[in-house]
Amino acid sequence: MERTKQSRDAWNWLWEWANPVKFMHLTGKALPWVVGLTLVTLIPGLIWGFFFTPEADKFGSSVKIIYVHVPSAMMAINAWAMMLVASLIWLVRRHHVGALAAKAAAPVGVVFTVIALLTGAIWGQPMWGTWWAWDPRLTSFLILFLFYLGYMALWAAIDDPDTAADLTSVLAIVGSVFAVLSRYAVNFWNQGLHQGASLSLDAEENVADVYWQPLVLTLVGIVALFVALVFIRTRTQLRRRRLHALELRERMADA
Amino acid sequence: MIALLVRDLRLAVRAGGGFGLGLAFFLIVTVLVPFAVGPEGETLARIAPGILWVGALLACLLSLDRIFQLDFEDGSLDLLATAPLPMEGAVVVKALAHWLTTGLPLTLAAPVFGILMNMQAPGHWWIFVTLLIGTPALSMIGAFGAALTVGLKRGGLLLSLLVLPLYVPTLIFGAEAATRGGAGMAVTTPILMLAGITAGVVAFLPFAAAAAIRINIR
Amino acid sequence: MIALLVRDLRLAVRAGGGFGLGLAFFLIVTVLVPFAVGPEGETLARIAPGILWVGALLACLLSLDRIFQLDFEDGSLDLLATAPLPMEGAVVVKALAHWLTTGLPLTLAAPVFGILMNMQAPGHWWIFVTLLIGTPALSMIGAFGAALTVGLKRGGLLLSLLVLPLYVPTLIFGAEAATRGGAGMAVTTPILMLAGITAGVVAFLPFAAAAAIRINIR
Amino acid sequence: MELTVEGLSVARGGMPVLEGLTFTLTTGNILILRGPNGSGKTTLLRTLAGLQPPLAGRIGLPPEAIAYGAHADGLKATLSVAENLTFWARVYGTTDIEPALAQFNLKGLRNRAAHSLSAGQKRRLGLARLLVTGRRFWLLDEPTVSLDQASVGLFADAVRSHVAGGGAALIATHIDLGLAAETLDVAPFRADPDRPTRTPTAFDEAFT
Amino acid sequence: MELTVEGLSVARGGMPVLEGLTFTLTTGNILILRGPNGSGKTTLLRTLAGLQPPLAGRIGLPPEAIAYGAHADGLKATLSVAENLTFWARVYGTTDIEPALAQFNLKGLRNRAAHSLSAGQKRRLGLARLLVTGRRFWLLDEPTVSLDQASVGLFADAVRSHVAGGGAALIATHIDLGLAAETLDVAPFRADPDRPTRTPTAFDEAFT
Amino acid sequence: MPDLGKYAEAVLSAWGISIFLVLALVGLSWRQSVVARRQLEAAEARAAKRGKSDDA
Ligand code: HEM
Ligand SMILES: Nc1ncnc2c1ncn2[C@@H]1O[C@H](COP(=O)(O)OP(=O)(O)OP(=O)(O)O)[C@@H](O)[C@H]1O
Ligand SMILES: Nc1ncnc2c1ncn2[C@@H]1O[C@H](COP(=O)(O)OP(=O)(O)OP(=O)(O)O)[C@@H](O)[C@H]1O
Ligand SMILES: [Mg+2]
Ligand SMILES: [Mg+2]
Repeated sequence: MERTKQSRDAWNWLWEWANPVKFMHLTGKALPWVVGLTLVTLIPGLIWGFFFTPEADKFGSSVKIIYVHVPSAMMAINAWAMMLVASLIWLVRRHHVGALAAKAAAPVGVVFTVIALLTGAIWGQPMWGTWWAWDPRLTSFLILFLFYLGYMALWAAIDDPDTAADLTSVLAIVGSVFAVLSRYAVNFWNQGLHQGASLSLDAEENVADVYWQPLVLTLVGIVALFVALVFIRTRTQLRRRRLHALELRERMADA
Repeated sequence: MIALLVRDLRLAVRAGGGFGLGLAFFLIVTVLVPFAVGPEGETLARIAPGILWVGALLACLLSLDRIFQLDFEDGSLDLLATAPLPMEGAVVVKALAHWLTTGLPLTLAAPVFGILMNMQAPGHWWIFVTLLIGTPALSMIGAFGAALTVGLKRGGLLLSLLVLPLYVPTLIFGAEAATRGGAGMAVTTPILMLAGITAGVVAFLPFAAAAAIRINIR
Repeated sequence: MIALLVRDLRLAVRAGGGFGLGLAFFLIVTVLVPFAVGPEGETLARIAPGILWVGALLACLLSLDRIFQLDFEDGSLDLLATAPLPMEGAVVVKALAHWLTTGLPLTLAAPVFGILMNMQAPGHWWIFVTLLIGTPALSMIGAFGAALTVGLKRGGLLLSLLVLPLYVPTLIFGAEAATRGGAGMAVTTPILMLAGITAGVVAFLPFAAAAAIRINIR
Repeated sequence: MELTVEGLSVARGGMPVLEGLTFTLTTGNILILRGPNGSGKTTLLRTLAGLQPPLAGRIGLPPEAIAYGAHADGLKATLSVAENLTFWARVYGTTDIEPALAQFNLKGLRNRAAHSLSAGQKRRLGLARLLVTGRRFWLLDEPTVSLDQASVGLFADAVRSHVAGGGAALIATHIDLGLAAETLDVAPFRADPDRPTRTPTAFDEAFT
Repeated sequence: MELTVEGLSVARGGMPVLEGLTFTLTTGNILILRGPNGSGKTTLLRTLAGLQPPLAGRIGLPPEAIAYGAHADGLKATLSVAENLTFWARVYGTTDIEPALAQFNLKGLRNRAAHSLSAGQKRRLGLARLLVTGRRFWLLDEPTVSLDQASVGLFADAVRSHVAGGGAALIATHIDLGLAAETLDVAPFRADPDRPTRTPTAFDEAFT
Repeated sequence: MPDLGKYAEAVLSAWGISIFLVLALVGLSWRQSVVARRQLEAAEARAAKRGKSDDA
C-alpha cells in the first residue's frame, strides 16, 4: 500500500480536491470570491424583489414572499443531493473531505428547509386559507425535513468520527432512495394544491419577467451563499477533525 | 439530590440529544396519522387534539425505560440504593428529569404541530394548557411502571403494557379538555380532574415506585 | 442459520411472552384512539384502517431494538461476527424472527381489532391482506435502523427517528389500499406498489444492514 | 465500631446458599472472604449491604457506615472520569475527588469518557469511588478483576491506608492480594438442602 | 498451520495503540499476552479476530480457524446452560456438547438458566463455548476473570489438551495460569504519538 | 418602503424569519469557524512543543 490511503488513477486531478490540505488551500483562496459573489447577487436580488416589483393580480403584494420561499426550497432539496454525492465519495474513496462536507452541509440544508416550510406556511394562510395542507409537494418536503433530522441526530449520537461518517453515509444513500419513493407515494396519494413549475419555460405557467429577473438573481445568490457556507463549515469540520486527532495523540502521550 | 438531577439531565443531553428525540418522535407520529388517515382537512381537525395527546403519550412512553433501566444494567442502581439518598427522593428526581427532557418540550411543541393537523385558533392554547397540566402525571406514572419492570431483560413492551392502562384517565380528561376548549365549550371539570390526577399521582406514586425498586434489586 | 432463528424465537417467547406484548401494545393503541378522539362511530370507521396501520407500525417499532441491541450488549454480536455465518444471513434471519414474533401476530389480530374501531365488512379482509404484504418490509427496514443504532447507548428514540420516515411509503400504500378496499374501490395499484416495496427492501437492505453492523462493532 | 454477624443465613433466587455465618469485623481490620465459584460470596455481601433481606440471623452495624463495591462498577459511559467521580462524591456529601484520582493513578484520564477506558481502567475508576464515599466499612466483591499487577498494588495500598485510618474492609476475592488479613472461607457454611429443620412437614413452610 | 503477524499496528477509538508487532503462533503452542491495563491487548485480539481492520501490517492465518473469547461471554440469560452451548455448537456446525460440559464441570448446571449462575459459573460456560467451536486457534481475552483456583485449573487443563490435540492459544491475562508457554509483552510496542511519519504536515491526511 | 396592503403582515414576517434564520446560521458558522481555528492552533502549538521536548 502506498503511503497515502488512496491509490492513483486517471481521475486523480479530481480527487486531489479531496485532499484536506489542497481543500483548505483552495477554499481559503476561493472563499473571498464566493462570499463576494453572494453579496453582489443575493443582496441586490432581494432588494430588487422586495422594493421594485409590482403587485400581482392574483397574489397582491404577497408575491414578494417568492424571493425567500423559492430559493430556500430549491436549495433545501439540492443540499441533500450534494450530501448524497459527498457521502458516496467518502464511502468509495475514503476521502475525509467528502464525509465532512456532507456533515457541514446538513445544518445549512435544515435551515433552508425550515425557511421554506415557514415562509410557505405564512404564504399559504392568505393564499389557500390554511397554514398547511397535505399537498404532495409540501408533504414530501416535510419528509425530507425528517430525513435531515435523522441524519443530524445520527451524526451527533456517534462518538468516533470515522464510524459516524460511515454510518451516516449509509443512511444518506438508503434515505435518498426512500425520499424519492416517498415523493411518488405522496403524489399518488393526493392531488396538489401547490404551485406548479412556474420557472419552467412552459409558456402558460411562466411568471412574468418582472418577477422572474430578480428571482434568478436571488437563486444565483442562494447557491453562492450555500457554497460559501459549506466551504466555511467544511473548513471548520476539517479543523475539528484534525483537532480531535491531535487531542487523541496528546492523551496518548499523557497516559 | 441535585447531583442526581444534574447527572440525569447531563446524561440525557449527552446521549445524542435527549431533548430532540422525544420531540422528533412526537412530530413523526403527528405526521404519520395524516398519511394513514388521508389528507382531508376536516377529519383531521376533528381528531387533532386526540391524536396530539396520543402522540405526546407515546413519545413519553418510549423514553420511559431510560429512567431506571440503564442505572440498573450498569449497577448504579445497586450503588444508589446503598447510598445515603432516600429511594423516594431518587424516584422523584428521576421523574422530574424525565419530565424536563420529555414532557416539557412536548408541551411547548404541541401547539405548533397542531398546525399540521389543521387545528383551529383556540385549540392551540388548550392543547398547551392540558399537556402542561397532564404531562407531569405521565412522567410520574411512567417512573412507577419503569420501577416495576426494571429487573426484566428488555421490559420495554411489558412496560408499555403496564403503563398504558394507567395513562387512560389522564388521556381521557386531557383530550376531552383540549377538544372542548378548542370548540369553545366549558372546560373546568375535565381540567380540574386532570389537575387532581397529577397532584395525586405525584403525591403517592413515589412511595410505590421506591418500594418496587427495592424489591427488584434484591 | 436455522439455529439462529430457533434461538431468536425461543428468546422472544421466553422474554415474558414476545408474541403477546406486541399484540397487547397494538390493542392498547387501538383502544386509546377512541378514548382520545371521542366515540362517534362514523369518524372512527373512517379513520379505522389508518389507525390500525399506524398502531401496527408503532407496535413493530417498539420491538425493533430487540433485534440487535441485546446481542450487542452481552457480546454475542461480536462472537457471531467471528462465527462462520455471513452477516447478511444473520440480518435476514433476525428480521424474519422479528416478523414472526411481531408482524405476523399483528396481521392476524388486526381484523379482530377492526371491530373495536367500528370497521365494516370487506375492510377486515383488506386490512389483513395489506398488513400481510406490508409488515415484512417494516421488519426489514427496522432491522436496518437497528443495525445503524446498535452501538449507541439507548438508541431507542433515535432508532424511531431514523426508521419512521423510511416507513412512510409503506404506510401510505398500505393504508391507502386498506381504505380503498374497505370502500370497494380498485386496489391493484397500491397493492402492487406495496409488494414492490417489500420485495425491494428484502432484496437490498440486508446488505446495508450487514455493513452497518460491521461498522458498528469494530 | 464493628460489623457483627450472628447466625446469618442468606438466600439467592429463593434458595438458601449460606447458613449459620457468625463473625465480627472491627475497624482497623481486613477480612478476606474465600470460597469456590457459586459458594455465595456475592449473596453474602449484597445481604450485608442491605440490598436483600437475610433469611435468618442478625446483622449489627452502625448506620451509614457501609460502602459497597459490586461486580459492576456503575459507571456512566458518556460521563468523564471526573464527572463520574464527582457525582458519587456529591451523593455521599463529600467534595474532593483529587485524592481518589491520585490514589488510583487516574489523573491522566480525568477528562476521558468512561466508555473509552480499557477494562482495567474502568475497574480502577470503580474502586476510586470507594474513597469518595467517606464510609468506614468497605464491602468489596472481587475488586481486582481485570487489574494488572501494578494496579492490584495500588488497590492494596488504598485498602491499607484506609484501614490504617480507622476503616475496615470485607473483600471477596480469588487471588492473593498481599494484604495482612484474616481469612474467612465460606465453603463450610454452605446451606444443606436436606437439613430437617427447614422441612418440618411436607409443604409446610417448605418453600425455601 | 500458523498464525503470522507482521508489522501489525492496531488502533482503538481512532488512536494507534500498538505498532510494529511481529510474531508467529504455530499449532501446538501457547502464547501469553502480557501488558499493563490499557496497553492494547484487547484491541490486538479484536483485530486478529477480524472485528476491526488493522491500521497497518499483515495478518496471515488460515480461514475459519479462529475462535474468539471476549471480555463478555455472550450468554443469553433466559436460556439454559445446555441451550446456550447447543446454539454455538450448531452455529459452528458441530453437535456434541457433552465433552465441553464435562470439561468445565457444568453437568450439574446443565438445565439452569444462565441468569441464575454466579459470576464464575457464567465464565466457565463462556469458556466451554470454545470447545464446541472446533476451531484450532483460540484467542482469549482474560479468560480466568472471576474463576476460583479449581476452575483456573480446569481451564488450564482444557487449554493443554486442546494444544496437545493440534490446537493453539493466544491468551491475554494478568495472572499466572501455570501453563508452559511463551510470553509476549506488548508494552514495548506501544504506539508513539509523536512519531514524525504520522505528522507529515498539518491536515495532510493526519487524522489518526 | 413599498405599500404591502393587506399582505403586510405575511410578507414582513416571512422575510423577517428568513433573514433572521440565515443571519443566525451565518453567525453560528462564523463563530464555530473562529473557535475551531483558535483551538486547532493552540493544539498544534502544544504538539510542536511536545515533539521538541521529547527530542531533548
Ligand atoms: C408550508 C407550505 C409550503 C411548502 C412546504 C412549500 C414547499 C415548496 C417546495 C419544496 C418547492 C420546490 C422548490 C424546487 O423544487 O426547486 C416550492 C416552490 C414554490 N412554491 Fe412553495 N411551499 C409552500 C407553500 C407555498 C405557497 C402558499 C405558495 C404560493 C401560493 C408557494 C409558491 C411556490 C412557488 C411559486 C414555487 C416555485 C415553483 C417552481 O418554480 O418550481 N408555496 N415550494
Ligand atoms: N438469580 C439467581 N437465581 C437462582 N440462583 C442464583 C441466582 N444468582 C445466583 N444463584 C446461585 O446462588 C449461588 C451463590 O451465588 P453467588 O453469586 O453468591 O456466588 P459467588 O460466591 O459470588 O460466586 P463467584 O465466585 O462465582 O462470583 C450460586 O450457586 C448461584 O448459582
Ligand atoms: N472506545 C474507545 N475509544 C477510545 N479509546 C479507547 C476505547 N476503548 C479503549 N480505548 C483505549 O485504548 C487503549 C487500549 O485499550 P485495550 O482495551 O485494548 O487495553 P487492554 O490491554 O485490553 O487493557 P486491560 O488489561 O485493562 O483490559 C486504552 O488506553 C484505552 O483507554
Ligand atoms: Mg460473585
Ligand atoms: Mg482488555
